[in-house]
Amino acid sequence: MAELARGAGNNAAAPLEKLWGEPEVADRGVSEPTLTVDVDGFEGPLDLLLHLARAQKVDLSRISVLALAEQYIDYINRVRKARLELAADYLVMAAWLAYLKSRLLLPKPQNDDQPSGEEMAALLQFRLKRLEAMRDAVARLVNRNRLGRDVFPRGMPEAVIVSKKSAFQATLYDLLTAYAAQRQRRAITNVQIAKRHVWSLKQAREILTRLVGTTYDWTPLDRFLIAFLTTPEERATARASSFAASLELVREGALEIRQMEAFGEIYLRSGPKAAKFNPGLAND
Amino acid sequence: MTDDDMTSIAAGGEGAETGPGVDELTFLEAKRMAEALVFASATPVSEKVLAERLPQGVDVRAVMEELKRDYSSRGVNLNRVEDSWAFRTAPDLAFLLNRDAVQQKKLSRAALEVLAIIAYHQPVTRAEIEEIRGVETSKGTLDLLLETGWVRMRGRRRTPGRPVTYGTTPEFLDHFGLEELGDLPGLEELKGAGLLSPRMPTNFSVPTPLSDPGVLADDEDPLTDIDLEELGLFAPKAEDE
Amino acid sequence: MTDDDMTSIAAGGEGAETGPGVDELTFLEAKRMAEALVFASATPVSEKVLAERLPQGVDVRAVMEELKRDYSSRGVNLNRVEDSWAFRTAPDLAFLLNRDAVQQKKLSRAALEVLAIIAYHQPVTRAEIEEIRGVETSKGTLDLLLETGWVRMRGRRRTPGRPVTYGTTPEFLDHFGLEELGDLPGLEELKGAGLLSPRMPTNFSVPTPLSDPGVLADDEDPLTDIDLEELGLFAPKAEDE
Repeated sequence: MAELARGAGNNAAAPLEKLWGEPEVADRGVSEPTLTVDVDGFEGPLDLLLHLARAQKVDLSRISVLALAEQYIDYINRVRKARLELAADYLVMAAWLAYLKSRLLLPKPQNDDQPSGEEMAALLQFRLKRLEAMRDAVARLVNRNRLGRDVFPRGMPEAVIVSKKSAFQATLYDLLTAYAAQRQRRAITNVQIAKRHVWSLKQAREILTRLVGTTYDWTPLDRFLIAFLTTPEERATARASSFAASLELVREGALEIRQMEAFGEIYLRSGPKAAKFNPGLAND
Repeated sequence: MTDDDMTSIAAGGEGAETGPGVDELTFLEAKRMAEALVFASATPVSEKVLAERLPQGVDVRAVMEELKRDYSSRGVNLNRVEDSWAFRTAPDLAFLLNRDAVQQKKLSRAALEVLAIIAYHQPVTRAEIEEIRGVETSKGTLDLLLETGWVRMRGRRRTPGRPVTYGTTPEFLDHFGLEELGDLPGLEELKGAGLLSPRMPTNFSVPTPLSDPGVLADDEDPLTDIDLEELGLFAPKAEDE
Repeated sequence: MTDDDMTSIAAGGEGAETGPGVDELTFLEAKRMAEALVFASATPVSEKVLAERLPQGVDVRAVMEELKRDYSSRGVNLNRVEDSWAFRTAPDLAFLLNRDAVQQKKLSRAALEVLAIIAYHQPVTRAEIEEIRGVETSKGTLDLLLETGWVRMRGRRRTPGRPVTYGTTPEFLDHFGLEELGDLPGLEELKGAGLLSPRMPTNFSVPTPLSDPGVLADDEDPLTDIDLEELGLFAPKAEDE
């Protein structure tokens, strides 16, 4: 009987996988495409990659990164063709994968200090595995015997047993919410939200830091970023302003830049102070 | 089972773990007192608080461990949460009780993921959480987790910028039935696999560089012309819309 | 007492009162179920409700009487009032709870606000608190905060009127789990945690809390005994009484 009961208790596990968003999310604002696209169902590009990787039905360490990159880029291109707005994170990942693809396919030139395609692929696999591990952890956590769902406290407590010294009750969260709410109330917060038209490459690079960390070496990434981030007519301005932004970052020490020859590819890599984007990981 | 039950209680009565100099009667009385104190409270009671109230010289942990054994096969169990103790209904009786359970606010998938990352990677900064998920944490997620009381700000990382670090609370352990953080499911495996480190471990299974990356390895399946439709990423438009 | 205790529990275990046709295992399981149901219920549980939940054919009264005996010598007893059942602390241990019946007081919203402002902005005077909050702070609020032991008078500001300055105590850090005041989150972190809107005016700032709250600021004078007397913290010598 006890066994039977245990089985029943665990049925409450929430289904974690849902490819389709809520109906009201799925059909918002799509003019007349022949396909309904659900990007909202994904928690960012890594999540999307994880779904694509699962479809290969092999262990994550055995997936074909090349095939995965191609699928992802294909997907993004189809979404773009359908004239749907995509969050910049997805586009930046597409740019990085396009670069990865080129590194995997083209022979490595001599004296090349850019990361090898294999290194980049390994990094991607690591990140996918790490995220998948947390997904599994969620599933295991929510299926535990949880207080208030599977196990219960005394319904009729007789006293609050506390240590003598704190007759007053307040948490740090109480304190901070009170402070933030009060200060915010007093400050005038009638600020208009600025509509973002073009994602600058500086912003893109910040997203990239979040997506692949700060470990990337000399990369001609902007070529790839430009392709995904802007429409053809905006490219010239985007390139110009991004170059200006790059110089600014070089001045700050967040970026290093090099060009081997006139009109040649512009290479970028993180500078000595780039860690400020991601302080926690710098030297822990 | 009947006899075991009672024997274990009776055996407990022998007071095998009585601290030195404390007689059996004191130990038994301490058990009754601890039982009353913990039973009276809906939230876990710390050993420190118990020590203040139990007779001098009693080994609180020993008292509690014995009480825990007494209750192990009953309908109500005594659970430890770090160094605190609480009575909870036995998990196998969930079916009996959860029809009365108040429907709790469900956390979104994203919030649960952030919660798991905080639990397994703590102390962890917001930037690190975002790096692991590869996406910005949407506004309100951390706020909501702080509000549940399962997550707290722990302190600051001693690195440039001194970012605030997040961790879990005893309420988190209590809610998920964990005695301590080390009991998080799969923790050791994940650690061993290097999946809890902020950076890719140097020994992480870097795939052997393929001479020709266009050629499939032995253990790779060819990608059939997988349709994105099949993956459920594109759905054919419904006719009647 | 010890031996009697165990014997009586053991005797209960024999299941002498099992209803006809119900085997011992079912009876024991019914006991566990009843125990959990009564434990988790917010009100005494009637035998009618118990009968609905326990296995068919079990003699509810017999189950409850036996549970009552099991608990009779423990720190918690099972009591019947008419035909409803509830757990209560053993009467001889009531003193334990009376001692603990400290009603935990929740701080009001206003008190929390003032406390937070003192923590972030210390040393801060009452007038400055009011300026930040935009409303007058009642003396009662400050008195209450002093009573918590989390706030103290630090000294007097060297400005006209010599207003008293307020600050936090080591108990404040201890209670809120902070190692130092610098662990309080700053502007970016409050935004990151979703507590502040990401679009605050550009001139909005959150002060960096004092690194050493024990040291007086340059414009602070220490409190003298006369000050303390004036502030009503020392009772003046009673001469006219």
